[in-house]
Amino acid sequence: MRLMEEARVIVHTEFGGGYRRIVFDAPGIAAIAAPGQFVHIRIPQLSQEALRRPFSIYRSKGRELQVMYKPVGRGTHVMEHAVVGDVYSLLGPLGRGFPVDRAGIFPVCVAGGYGVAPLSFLAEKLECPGVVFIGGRKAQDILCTEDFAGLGWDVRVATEDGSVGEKGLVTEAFDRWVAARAPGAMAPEIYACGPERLMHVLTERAARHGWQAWLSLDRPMGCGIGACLACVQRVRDANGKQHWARCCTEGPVFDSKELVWEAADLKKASTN
Amino acid sequence: MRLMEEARVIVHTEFGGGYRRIVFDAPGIAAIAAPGQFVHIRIPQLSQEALRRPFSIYRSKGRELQVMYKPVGRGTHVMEHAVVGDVYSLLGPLGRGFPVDRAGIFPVCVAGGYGVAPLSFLAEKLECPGVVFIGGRKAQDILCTEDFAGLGWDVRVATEDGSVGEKGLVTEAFDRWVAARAPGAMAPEIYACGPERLMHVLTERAARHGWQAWLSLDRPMGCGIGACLACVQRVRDANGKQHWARCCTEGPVFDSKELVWEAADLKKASTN
Amino acid sequence: MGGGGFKKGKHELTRMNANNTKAPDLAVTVAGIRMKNPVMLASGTCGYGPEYADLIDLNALGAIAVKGILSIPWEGNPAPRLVETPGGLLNAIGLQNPGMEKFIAEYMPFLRRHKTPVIVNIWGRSMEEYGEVAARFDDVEGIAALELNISCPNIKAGGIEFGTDPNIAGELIRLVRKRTRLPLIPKLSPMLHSIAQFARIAEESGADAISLINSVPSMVIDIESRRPVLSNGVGGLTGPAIRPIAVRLVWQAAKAVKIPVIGMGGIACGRDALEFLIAGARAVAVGTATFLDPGTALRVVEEIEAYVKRQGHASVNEIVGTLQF
Amino acid sequence: MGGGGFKKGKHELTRMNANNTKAPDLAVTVAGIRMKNPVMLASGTCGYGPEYADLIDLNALGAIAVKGILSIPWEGNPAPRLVETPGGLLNAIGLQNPGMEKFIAEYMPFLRRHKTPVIVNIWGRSMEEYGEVAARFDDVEGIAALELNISCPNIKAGGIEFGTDPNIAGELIRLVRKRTRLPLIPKLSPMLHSIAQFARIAEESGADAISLINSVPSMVIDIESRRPVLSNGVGGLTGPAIRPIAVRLVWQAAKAVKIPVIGMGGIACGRDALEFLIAGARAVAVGTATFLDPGTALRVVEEIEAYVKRQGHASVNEIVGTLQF
Ligand SMILES: Cc1cc2nc3c(=O)[nH]c(=O)nc-3n(C[C@H](O)[C@H](O)[C@H](O)COP(=O)(O)OP(=O)(O)OC[C@H]3O[C@@H](n4cnc5c(N)ncnc54)[C@H](O)[C@@H]3O)c2cc1C
Ligand SMILES: Cc1cc2nc3c(=O)[nH]c(=O)nc-3n(C[C@H](O)[C@H](O)[C@H](O)COP(=O)(O)OP(=O)(O)OC[C@H]3O[C@@H](n4cnc5c(N)ncnc54)[C@H](O)[C@@H]3O)c2cc1C
Ligand SMILES: Cc1cc2nc3c(=O)[nH]c(=O)nc-3n(C[C@H](O)[C@H](O)[C@H](O)COP(=O)(O)O)c2cc1C
Ligand SMILES: Cc1cc2nc3c(=O)[nH]c(=O)nc-3n(C[C@H](O)[C@H](O)[C@H](O)COP(=O)(O)O)c2cc1C
Ligand code: FES
Ligand code: FES
Repeated sequence: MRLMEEARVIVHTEFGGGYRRIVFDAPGIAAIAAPGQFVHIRIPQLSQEALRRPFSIYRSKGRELQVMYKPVGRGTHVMEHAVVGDVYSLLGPLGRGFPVDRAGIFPVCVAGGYGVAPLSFLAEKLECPGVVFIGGRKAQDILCTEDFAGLGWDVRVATEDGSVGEKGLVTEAFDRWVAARAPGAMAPEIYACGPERLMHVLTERAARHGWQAWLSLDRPMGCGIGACLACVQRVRDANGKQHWARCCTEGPVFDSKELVWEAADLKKASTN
Repeated sequence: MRLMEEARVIVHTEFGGGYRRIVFDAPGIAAIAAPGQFVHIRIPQLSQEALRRPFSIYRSKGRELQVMYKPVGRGTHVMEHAVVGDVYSLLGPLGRGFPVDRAGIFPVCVAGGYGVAPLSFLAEKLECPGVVFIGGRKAQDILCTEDFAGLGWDVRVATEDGSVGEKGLVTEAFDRWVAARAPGAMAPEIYACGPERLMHVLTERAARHGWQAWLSLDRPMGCGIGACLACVQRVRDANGKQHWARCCTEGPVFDSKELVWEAADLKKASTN
Repeated sequence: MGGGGFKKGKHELTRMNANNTKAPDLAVTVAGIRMKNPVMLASGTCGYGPEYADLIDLNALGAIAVKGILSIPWEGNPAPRLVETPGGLLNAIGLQNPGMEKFIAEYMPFLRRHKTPVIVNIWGRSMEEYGEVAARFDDVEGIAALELNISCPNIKAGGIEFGTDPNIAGELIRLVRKRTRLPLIPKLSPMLHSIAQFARIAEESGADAISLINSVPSMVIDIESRRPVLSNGVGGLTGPAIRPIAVRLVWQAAKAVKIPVIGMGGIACGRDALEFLIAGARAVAVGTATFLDPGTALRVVEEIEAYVKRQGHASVNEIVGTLQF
Repeated sequence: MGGGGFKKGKHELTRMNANNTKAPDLAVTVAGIRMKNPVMLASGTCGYGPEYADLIDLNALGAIAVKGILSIPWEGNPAPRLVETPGGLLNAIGLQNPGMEKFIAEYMPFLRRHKTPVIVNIWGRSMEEYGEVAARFDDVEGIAALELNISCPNIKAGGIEFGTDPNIAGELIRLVRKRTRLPLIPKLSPMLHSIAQFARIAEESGADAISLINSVPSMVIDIESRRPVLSNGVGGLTGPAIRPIAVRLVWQAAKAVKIPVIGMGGIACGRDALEFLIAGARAVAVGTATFLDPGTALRVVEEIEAYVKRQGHASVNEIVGTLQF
């Protein structure tokens, strides 16, 4: 189910790392939102723009729905000026989120950029805590660590400049952790959201080790509800037959086994 | 001379009649602005619009430049949200304003809508007070009466609903005043700004009585500085030869004797 | 279905205006299709119907034009398929579709349950294939008309290839005309030497109506990678940016022919739609604007109704082609 | 003038980058005109030069194209001549101009005092008149090239009439070619059957460069009066809205010919201009954006320079036509 809801901004604050957080009063969507799903937001002042903007759901509780965003372009720079009381049209919750009902698993989250938002929401809904890898350029980019820590997760941080946590890419930290594990340790179930390159690496690792991985993809979106066929990702079905799946409806979260990437991207992923 | 100036909003308030007033800190333009001239304003949030918006100068004093505007469309509805500290790009002062150096005249102003703004500025600069006619739909639309009264002007008000002043159009009030004058009374020198219909009527009256009239015209503008030829008005020169004059440079204020109107418009003006 | 659904649609409208005794008549007839109002959803922007069904009442629409259908399933272009531009949207979906058999099996039962005329947008990689697809739909219940897509800029073979040379387009329309009894609505490209000549040739070749405009071939380049943003290189521009182009073309086309014209391109509100109707369109389609606000088409219906009433007309037909110029 | 002014222009640029030893070379040569940088002002948007001279340094421009000139003074269309549209601007000035003699007497002395190449945009109501105007300018000092306006949508006779049929355009270019030694730059319409074919015919007919795009024929209707907003009915759409259309056309034209292409349509910043250069334009023109910000063209120069430098090129020429597709 999905709704179009006129949602009032009730909190709008800085979040860190250049991100901001908006809390909307959106009781309809909040009541049914699940981790990994997103809302397609109409930014009222963008009178001439043609499209809504998709944002992952960071939290939903009671009537409140939260998103976390970074001002990067025309739309988000306008959003930056949203004040309490502004009304935004939200379309959601959209897409297929992360599975939260898989019993007895050992969850491992890998987050880059805004990807930490849906994963933090996920952690809240999973039965047991696991390990989370959070990557960024520098210390300030590392968000939501307390969200996970408060739930008992093992939080591992990697920054490119080494200003906090391990120095390097989040995938390198992940690989080091994997390499250090005792043989025969319980297979992790991977949940990830972040840049495309991260998805290539995790698809490759999951395939190499035979792990289950749930990867959330980011695509330019038109309708957000499956009508325009803009947001496609190449996938294969159980029989190996390939087709285009819509990230807004079949995704944004996919089982990594389904994902078909360019050979060159996977090759690059295998060596770093 | 004209300048492009980054001007800070220092006051932004309601004005009455649906109009609002912005005071800009624009020392360069304010220093040289004359009544009847306008500024071409770039509204910063209109990222996708192609044009600036023209506004008459309501006051200039020291570093301060004021405009009075009504939210009617996309641009002005954005302007409505301007806050103190916002920076707008102003191009001005533009155009040829009202002559203020004509000695020994008996000035009569006729204003409709925002037209009262440049005329109020004019009154401040004229040597002697005269009579001003201010028209509007209803009482709230009648603005700036104190500006004129404070300078010793005879202020006459006309509202279409009769809620204040004489009931009817401002041109009717003007005509009644003309009709009631003693024969041989000093010829008025007319200054006007307002809707096109008002200009037709005053052109006709000035021609009929042989009065001097200075009329400010309103045209959609592109460049505002004479380059695009968008803002034209048909005029005749001293030899009766017609050509298109640019309201942004040869105008917006014209000697009514120069103006060439459609015959039908003038005919209509002669009968009401 | 189609004409059949009309009565109920009319009924609904009457109810909508229950507290007003003089609701104007919004019904129009286009290519023999009776539409309860002149507002449809444009092909490719509303999927096959179910996608928007929970967000808007499909029964309240004048008609719905489904995404372009081929004889066989078609993959379309790789991503990225879409990029926003100033006042518009560039897309190169590449006519991805499940093929006619799957469309008929999976979507027609759903569409038949609605009382809104269904216009099937079809295309082919050869003239023969256009004919084949048209013939197949001739047998299918619940289809009001076929929109012949001869103007899609986003595929290599088919589409616009048949829509730029008026002689080829004429031949294609005549060929398809022989293969189906369904009303035919060729959809024209905005990039024609003379839209009037093209419209006339469509009319003479047996078209029952024409629709225009399809998207305008365009390109956006990523200056960092020095590649086109869209995988296909060229895409089609739609949305408010193209509206003035579309209004001009609809006006010129409508003057040239007697068959009805369906106008589209950047319609986002009643005022926009009325520009097209006044220019000569008998009906209009809402495309890109549905993405921003799924309720756009229904809002357009309301706003047209208010205008027709305010202007004192009994029927929306009275404003069609009333441009004074 | 023209080539003559180049050295000083170059000097200025060097000074501008005084504290940087590796300022990239921005000079380009188009139709034999050496331009100190690839950014010009588009015809019709900068008057005849003096209009903007107190707001921007004309000497810092690559070139300036003055408003379309006829043999005799021309009145143009009645007002309204302009209306804003989503992301763009619709105008129907109708080529008002003082005629060639008055232009030469009143504006050329001013323009000659500047060291920026002057491109005179010319038109005629007949082929012969195009030839006549061209021949007249052949004698005039300080003119770098003639831009043949065969694509203005806003006049009844002349302009676009000669610019939609490639054979007629070819004949016109050949005729004008015989009447002048000045470089010839036909300006093409976006509404052509095939821009590539058209560009090739221009090249074969003796054009030294081509410029595109002119405005896109369009219409806006006032739904209350049911009249077109512009007195001329149809006007030309310009501004950011048309940029993706223009980039596509420039890319297709540049692939088709060896002569340089001057690209324009909706350029408002360096990134926009770079799209055109990467697509194959040797130079670009800024039009509508100058109205919003008179300094646009100069800002575009700076932003191009920064990009060329950042991408490690010695000259802007190295990025022309580097689109990978
Ligand atoms: C499923 C999904 C979830 C997302 N969740 C978040 C989130 O939680 N927080 C966050 O900060 N960002 C998120 N993004 C990215 C976010 O949508 C873009 O940052 C945003 O659309 C930028 O809009 P803009 O107008 O500021 O940028 P502009 O560059 O001006 O946008 C122009 C167009 O490009 C599209 N676009 C630009 N960047 C992206 C992008 N990265 N992904 C998809 N479309 C893009 C815009 O939607 C718009 O249509 C998500 C994207 C997707 C697809
Ligand atoms: C010389 C001059 C002086 C003016 N002085 C004032 C003033 O002091 N106070 C005031 O409230 N208004 C004044 N106006 C009118 C003012 O420019 C318009 O109200 C304003 O441009 C509307 O912009 P918008 O974006 O809100 O409207 P929209 O309708 O969204 O504007 C769309 C386009 O139409 C143009 N436009 C719309 N209405 C007008 C109009 N009446 N005249 C010219 N162009 C228009 C806009 O500039 C813009 O380019 C003046 C106009 C002129 C020509
Ligand atoms: C994403 C998208 C997909 C489209 N697919 C089709 C299609 O399959 N067949 C077709 O004839 N037109 C297609 N169109 C064109 C629209 O039907 C319509 O002609 C065009 O978008 C102009 O209208 P608009 O500006 O309201 O969107 C598509 C447009 C968009 C934006
Ligand atoms: C007001 C106006 C007047 C124009 N006049 C001319 C003209 O006289 N001759 C010409 O060839 N092009 C003319 N053009 C077209 C421009 O030169 C340019 O091709 C077009 O505006 C596209 O560029 P832009 O989007 O940057 O404005 C005019 C454009 C505008 C907006
Ligand atoms: S965004 Fe339209 S189908 Fe996914
Ligand atoms: S607005 Fe451009 S000439 Fe007046």
